[in-house]
Amino acid sequence: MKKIVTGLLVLTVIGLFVELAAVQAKKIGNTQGYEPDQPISFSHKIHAGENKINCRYCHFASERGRIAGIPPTQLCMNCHDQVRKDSPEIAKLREAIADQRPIEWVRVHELPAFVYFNHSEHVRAEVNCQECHGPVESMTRMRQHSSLTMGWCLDCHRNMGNAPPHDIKTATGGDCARCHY
Amino acid sequence: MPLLKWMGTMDDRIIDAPKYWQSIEGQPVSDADEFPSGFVEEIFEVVNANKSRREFLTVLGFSVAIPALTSCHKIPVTKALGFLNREEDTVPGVANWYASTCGGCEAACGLLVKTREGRPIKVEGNPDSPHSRGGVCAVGQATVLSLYDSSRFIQPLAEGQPTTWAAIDGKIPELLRTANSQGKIVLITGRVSSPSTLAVIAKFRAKYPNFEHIPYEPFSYSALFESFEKTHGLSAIPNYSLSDVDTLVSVGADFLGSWYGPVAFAKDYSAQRDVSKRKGAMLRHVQVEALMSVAGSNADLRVPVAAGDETHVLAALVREISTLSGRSIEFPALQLDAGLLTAVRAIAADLWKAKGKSLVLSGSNRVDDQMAVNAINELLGNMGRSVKLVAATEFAVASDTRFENLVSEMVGGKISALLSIDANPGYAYYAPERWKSGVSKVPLQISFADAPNETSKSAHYICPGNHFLESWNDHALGSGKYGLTQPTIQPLRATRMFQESLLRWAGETLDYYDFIRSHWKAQIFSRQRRQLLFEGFWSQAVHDGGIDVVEASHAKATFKNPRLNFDLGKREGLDLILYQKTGIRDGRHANNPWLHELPDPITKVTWDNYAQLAPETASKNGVKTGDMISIQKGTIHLSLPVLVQPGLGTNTVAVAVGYGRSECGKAGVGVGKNSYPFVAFAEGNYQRIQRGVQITKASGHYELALTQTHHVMEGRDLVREVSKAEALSTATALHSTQKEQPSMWPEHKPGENRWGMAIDLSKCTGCSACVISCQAENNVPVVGREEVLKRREMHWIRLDRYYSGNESNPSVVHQPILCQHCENAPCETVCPVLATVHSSDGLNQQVYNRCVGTRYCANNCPYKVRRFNWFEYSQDDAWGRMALNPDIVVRSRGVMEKCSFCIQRIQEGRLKAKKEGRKVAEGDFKVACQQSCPSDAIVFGDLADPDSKVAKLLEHQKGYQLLEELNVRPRVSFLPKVRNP
Amino acid sequence: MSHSPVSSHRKPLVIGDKSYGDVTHDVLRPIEARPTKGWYVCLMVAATCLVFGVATVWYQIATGIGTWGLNKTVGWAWDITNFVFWVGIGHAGTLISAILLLFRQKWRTSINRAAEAMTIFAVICAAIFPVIHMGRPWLAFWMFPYPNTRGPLWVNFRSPLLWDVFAISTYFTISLVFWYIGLIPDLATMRDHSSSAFKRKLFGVFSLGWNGSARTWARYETLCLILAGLATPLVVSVHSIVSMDFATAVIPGWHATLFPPYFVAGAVFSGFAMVLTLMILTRKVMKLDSYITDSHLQMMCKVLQLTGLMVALAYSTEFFMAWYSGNAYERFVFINRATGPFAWAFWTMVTCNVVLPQLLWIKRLRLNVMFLLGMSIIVNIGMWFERFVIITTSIHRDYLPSSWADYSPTWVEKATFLGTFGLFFTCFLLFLRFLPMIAISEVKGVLHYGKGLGKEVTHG
Amino acid sequence: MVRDVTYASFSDDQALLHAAKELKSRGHSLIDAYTPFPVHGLDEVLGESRSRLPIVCFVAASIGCVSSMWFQVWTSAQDWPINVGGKSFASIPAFIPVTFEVTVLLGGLVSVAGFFCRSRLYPGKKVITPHRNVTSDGFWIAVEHEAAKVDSAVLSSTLKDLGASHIQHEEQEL
Repeated sequence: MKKIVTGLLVLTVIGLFVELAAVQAKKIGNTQGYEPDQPISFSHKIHAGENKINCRYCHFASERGRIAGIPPTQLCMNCHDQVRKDSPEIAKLREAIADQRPIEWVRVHELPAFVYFNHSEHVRAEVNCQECHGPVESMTRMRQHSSLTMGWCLDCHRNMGNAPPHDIKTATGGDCARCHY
Repeated sequence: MPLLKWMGTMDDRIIDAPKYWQSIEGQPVSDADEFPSGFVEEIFEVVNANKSRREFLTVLGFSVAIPALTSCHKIPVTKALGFLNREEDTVPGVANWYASTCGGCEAACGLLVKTREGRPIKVEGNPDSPHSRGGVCAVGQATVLSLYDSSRFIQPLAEGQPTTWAAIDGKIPELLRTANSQGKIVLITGRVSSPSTLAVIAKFRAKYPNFEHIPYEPFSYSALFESFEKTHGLSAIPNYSLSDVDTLVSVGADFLGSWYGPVAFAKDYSAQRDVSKRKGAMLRHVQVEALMSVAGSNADLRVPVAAGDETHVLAALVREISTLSGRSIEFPALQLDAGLLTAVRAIAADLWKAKGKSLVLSGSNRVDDQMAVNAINELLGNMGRSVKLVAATEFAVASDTRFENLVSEMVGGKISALLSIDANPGYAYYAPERWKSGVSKVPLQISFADAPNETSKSAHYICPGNHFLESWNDHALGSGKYGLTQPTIQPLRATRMFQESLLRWAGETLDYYDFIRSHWKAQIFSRQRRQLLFEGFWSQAVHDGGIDVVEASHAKATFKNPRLNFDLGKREGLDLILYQKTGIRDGRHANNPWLHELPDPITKVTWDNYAQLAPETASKNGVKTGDMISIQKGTIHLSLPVLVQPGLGTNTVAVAVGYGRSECGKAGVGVGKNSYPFVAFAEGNYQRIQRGVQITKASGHYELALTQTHHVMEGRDLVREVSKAEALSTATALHSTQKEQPSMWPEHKPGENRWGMAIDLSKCTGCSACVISCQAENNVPVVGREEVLKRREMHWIRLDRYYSGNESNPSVVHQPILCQHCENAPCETVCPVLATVHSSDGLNQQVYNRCVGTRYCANNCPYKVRRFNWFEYSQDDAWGRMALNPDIVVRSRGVMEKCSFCIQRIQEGRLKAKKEGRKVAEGDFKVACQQSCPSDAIVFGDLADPDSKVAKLLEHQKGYQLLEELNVRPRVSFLPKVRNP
Repeated sequence: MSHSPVSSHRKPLVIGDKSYGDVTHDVLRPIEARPTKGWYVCLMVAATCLVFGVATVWYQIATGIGTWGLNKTVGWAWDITNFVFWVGIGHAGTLISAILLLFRQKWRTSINRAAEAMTIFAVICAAIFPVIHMGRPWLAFWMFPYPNTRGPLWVNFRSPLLWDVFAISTYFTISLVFWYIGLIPDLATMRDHSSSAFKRKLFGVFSLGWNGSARTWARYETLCLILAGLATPLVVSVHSIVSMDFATAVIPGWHATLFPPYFVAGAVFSGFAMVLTLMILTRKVMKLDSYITDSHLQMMCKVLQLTGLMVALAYSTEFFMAWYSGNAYERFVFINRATGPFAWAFWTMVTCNVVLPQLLWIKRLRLNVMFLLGMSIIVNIGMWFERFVIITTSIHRDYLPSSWADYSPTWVEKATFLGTFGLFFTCFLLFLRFLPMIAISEVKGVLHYGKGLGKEVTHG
Repeated sequence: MVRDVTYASFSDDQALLHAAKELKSRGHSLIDAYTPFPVHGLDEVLGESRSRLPIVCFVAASIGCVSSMWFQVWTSAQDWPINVGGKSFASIPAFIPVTFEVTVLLGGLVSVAGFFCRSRLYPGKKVITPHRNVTSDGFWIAVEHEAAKVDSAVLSSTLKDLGASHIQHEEQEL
């Protein structure tokens, strides 16, 4: 009896240790699920979801450059000159433009600087925004959907195979210097 | 610093520097004080300013990192700022290119300026530029750093007190009017080759008639320019072209290093020496010189002479040529020993053979010497062919005599106002005391210098000008060719082009930009046919960085026999020669750390100037490298460390100018010693060669920071040389000795590309442009003299320079060494953490963020190209950081780095091709060293593509790989050095 | 029973007419008595060095590896030299307890405990260097293949440096286990012998309830044989692998197939020298002359001479091969070794390792303990220089003359090395103080060796 | 159930060994002997069978060998093949050193563990000895005294004759 108890005890300790090493340790520095408050309570749910505005209407840079880009404040006004002029949130926009001050959004998705990631190639390869950013159209507040770890990148780049338009293997060849330089 | 603190933040350390600029929205700044003072104010200053498309601070997002507790992990909150308004042609993370013209020196090479998020981060040669044709020198490459020089003036100063332009413009015209009535107003500039600027000056003169414009170059060509008036009766500047030259003789002119326009020369030179194209007609280069110069190191025949004898060699040469041509030229008896005389005879014979297809140059600043050269070129029929004369109407060139008179006028109190720009006599004038006393008598001094210097120190008003990357300007390049400088960034500080200031003070309302346009409309537009409307013409010019109008008819030159004087007085003591180093030149770049750390192409010394002595002279005086000697000429003396330089003219001591600055930013002050005091005003010009100099061994020893301390190849097969004959014969000489060596491992299957490089050793002149280009492109840090002394310089590409033959006149080879990207890379096998591995397209990748820093790879690298971050080298000031390339991570301490074959450019090219749905092809990109090489010695491309330039090159004239017996299979091949004896 | 005559050809391993009880008492005396003044002085000195060393390492890690004198050409010098030096010293212990056990060399019994302790401490000192020599030592754990979120990205099993990681940690673990197994019976002895309740408890825990049961003894001896059998090839493998750090490189002077045996011989050489030093000192300090006898020293001398000659042979072979290979780079390296900027180091090495040890042939000198002490220290100096010469003189002038550079250590490197000596001796002194430095049970086993059956059976 | 154990101590190993043999020949069942150092021959007398530790070691070592080689090949050729210095993904020769080390490590550790288990040695185990001096200079033997067969006085006398210096009886829980 006593032996069994001690045995079990030892096993649980080992189990916990493994869990700690293999599972918890991986979570360090991983910001998955990060969902900060924003200076303006902008809702992707309303814009992308209900009003079906194409992501690339605002994040136009994603087609041409590395960075999808925070839309210029003026761009908001394209619609909000007319739409819901009187909302306090829109007022914030107008103030910002009035005193020529960019809005200080809180950054949600952030890769370390030693990683080179280019939106435009992924957009060209017809990777849907949702594949990485998750169901943005259902997010009232922006949330980091994926872990954005190296392993997470490779999961796609290894498993999606060579089928066009993805053409993954040739896209990286698993070469470090495709992202790290 | 507490260990744990940065252990916790070790990743930030690798990323924080580039994070600064890596993306448009997120710019975490670890603490606010990383901004220079007044930075934030400027943001809004510019935000409120008008929206020019190259405004940078509105485009650029700023933010402050606020540590906050989010979910269960501490992660810093970083703010993300978008544009307020979208700048139509600025896409975050995508580079914009603007054509412009280099302001690094008078050569005015064409540039393409790469800007990211509105920030110039790199300059490249503009292939369309008529003279530089895509090349840029080391200095040009480095100018982008001086743009962000933190020591530059932030705003105008009145009597040392910060003030506004409005105040300045209110006050100065007043003062100028009084000055105009009390005495002469003088504007000293560098050489001016800008028609519009001259027009501005004319406007200014119209307003203040009692005015004189005196161009001043401390290292002037005034004898060269004056000589044409004497021999050809017109004030003109020469345009040289080697495009049809078979024999080139240079007497002390370092035309590949610093003389006149090195880049343009290098372009022609390498083309003319390309044996595969020119076959038997490969250019033969003879250099007679005292200094071991870059040009000299490439010569097929190099005759070292005492500095003073350069003149006598010219004398002998002109005599020989004149006798050969049967036209007699008067001059006194020769003072030349028999040995040299025979050498000169041979040279003369060669020249005569190549009548009309030759060129003779001289670096001398004696009018008679340059007249002799003109005579020789005339008699050889080179005038109008390899030497074209351009009427100096659109130029204002320095005249030493005029400047000398100015100083005496100043001393005489006749000068009421002194305006200075691009000229720094306060430092470079040979008699500082005299200058001081002169200056003290000038009641009004205005300096337009953009950064403090010795002349601006005494100025009452400082009206800082722009860096050329912030400026509009134009350049006359001669024979109907014009270059344009356009701003690539909004002025970073409250500065303004000096032309602008002059216009204001002259009561003009036009700003300089409109002024240039109007000037072009009037003067240049009319001289072309291509464009009907000025707007089209102008935007074409701006887009191309210049314009080419109808060939202005060449100045009529009628040669009249000169009477020459070659008497330098009798030889006594040593000869002293002052010269310009490739990087620092005449001293104007003394605050540029890149150029200070650039190893001299010949001596390989960084961060210093020194006294060069020939081995023979050194042993005669019982000194060796590092000993201090005191150099004395009359009352002037200077103590410098000795550098024993093989091949230096005997009985000669050579000292570089441009060092020992007392007023400039922190990088330059107190580096080396000022040798300008040895300049003497004689025969109407500033003489840089002196006779009768004494040297005495002084006490003490000084370590010079050399990047190469062993100078011979130890009989190893590193640089292969062949003669022209061998090169032409299909003999095996050129063919690679490499046989497929056995390997215990099966080959890996090659990827779709096989990147490779070919370096033509007979084209590489050692000019070192690639070194700085690479440094700028890849964020290679500067480590400083102390670290270089410890042999820790970081350059990814270096130039190995080896001597062979006897040390009194060795033959020299330059060998660019970068990572050889071996297919069987020894460095990869030994890295325990897979931080350096091979890519599918054959690159030897170094993954900085994986590196733990065992240095095993560097030990096991046969080429020693790997560089280690011994300390945190990347902590340069916030301004310096703006020069960083956002596509390249800044390496943290404890990490190995090395040449990546400009992977970021390969990626860019690949992306371009991909978006166009094709495979990456030749010309999609060029690597940095290849792009900037003025002599096209470096060819990079895809070896898997049989049509690529590099593949062809290696197929036709078989190259060899360095240390191929090790079977590491380098991807870099060398084409042997071809000599033309 | 009658006395059998003392055998003429076998020297007794323990001098004097000791009973089993005496052995227990003699060995435990230094532990149970108050430590001598000499011991305190030594500990003070050692501890000071240790603290100094720790401070230096801290400074070095906080400021950067640039505080060392290394450069772009010489990437390793003192760091790896010290590493190899300490690993080398760490070889004697296991060698004595394993190989000599297999060869049934009874004389090992009274020195193996201390030698093993020395091994463990030396390996600890050695292990420090591969870690602190990194540019980013705080990432040292990347050397181990553990599951991670990077793909996962494993490690490079082709890198000799990684082999080192495995070799050193295995060697350390096995040595430690071996040592502890050997200690168990003696811990039991201490448990039963000590008067203080606390110690009885403490040693009780560590002796795992050992009761000297004959059945356990039987298995115990099998286990020891097994461990010895494993440790023997291990010892050889460890220094072979260390040598491969160089042997597998392309650098002339490193790239030599001779290295593995050469390094192993060198390791044993230096290891025994260190054992000799320690034994001569401790038997004085701890008054254990009758257990660590002159004949023990003589035995060690023989090993020293033998391995010394092997090393000398290796030196000459290296030069012969350099000449015979006809490889210009290889030849240059060896000419440079003997005549270049580091010639002084090379000749120090030759003098200490080849020339002076020949004096051991002279019996009179060999019997002089003070001479032996000096000689053992000289050999260790020589062996340190051997590693320095191999590492530094090879890389400082390799293939491209343009990159040739010199090297000189900074105070940081020197202080770090001193620090490891501090660590080593601190550990060793504490060991002498708190654990039986002689394997009591083993000595009892050979108490009558060379004396016939010693005492008569007395009836009580 | 309890058993009756008689302990006897002897002056040295030889005496103990002699006595043990005698007792065995006289049909006494020997439980164990306790000595400060291994006495050769005792184990046979006590009927201790040859230890199977070598087998344990061999098995463990083999596992270490195979698994480590497999792991190296799997990580470098299967899971993420990376071209390192132009060598094959599975560069077997380069994997030998690590394989060897792991083999030795596992072999060693498992044998030790095996030894502890078989000999029931663990921290905090209660020590069962006739006397403290077994770890110093006591040589004891433990004989099972079956009252049915021999009377204790007889056993004691035989032990005395064999040279036992001390004799003590004890009842032992089983």
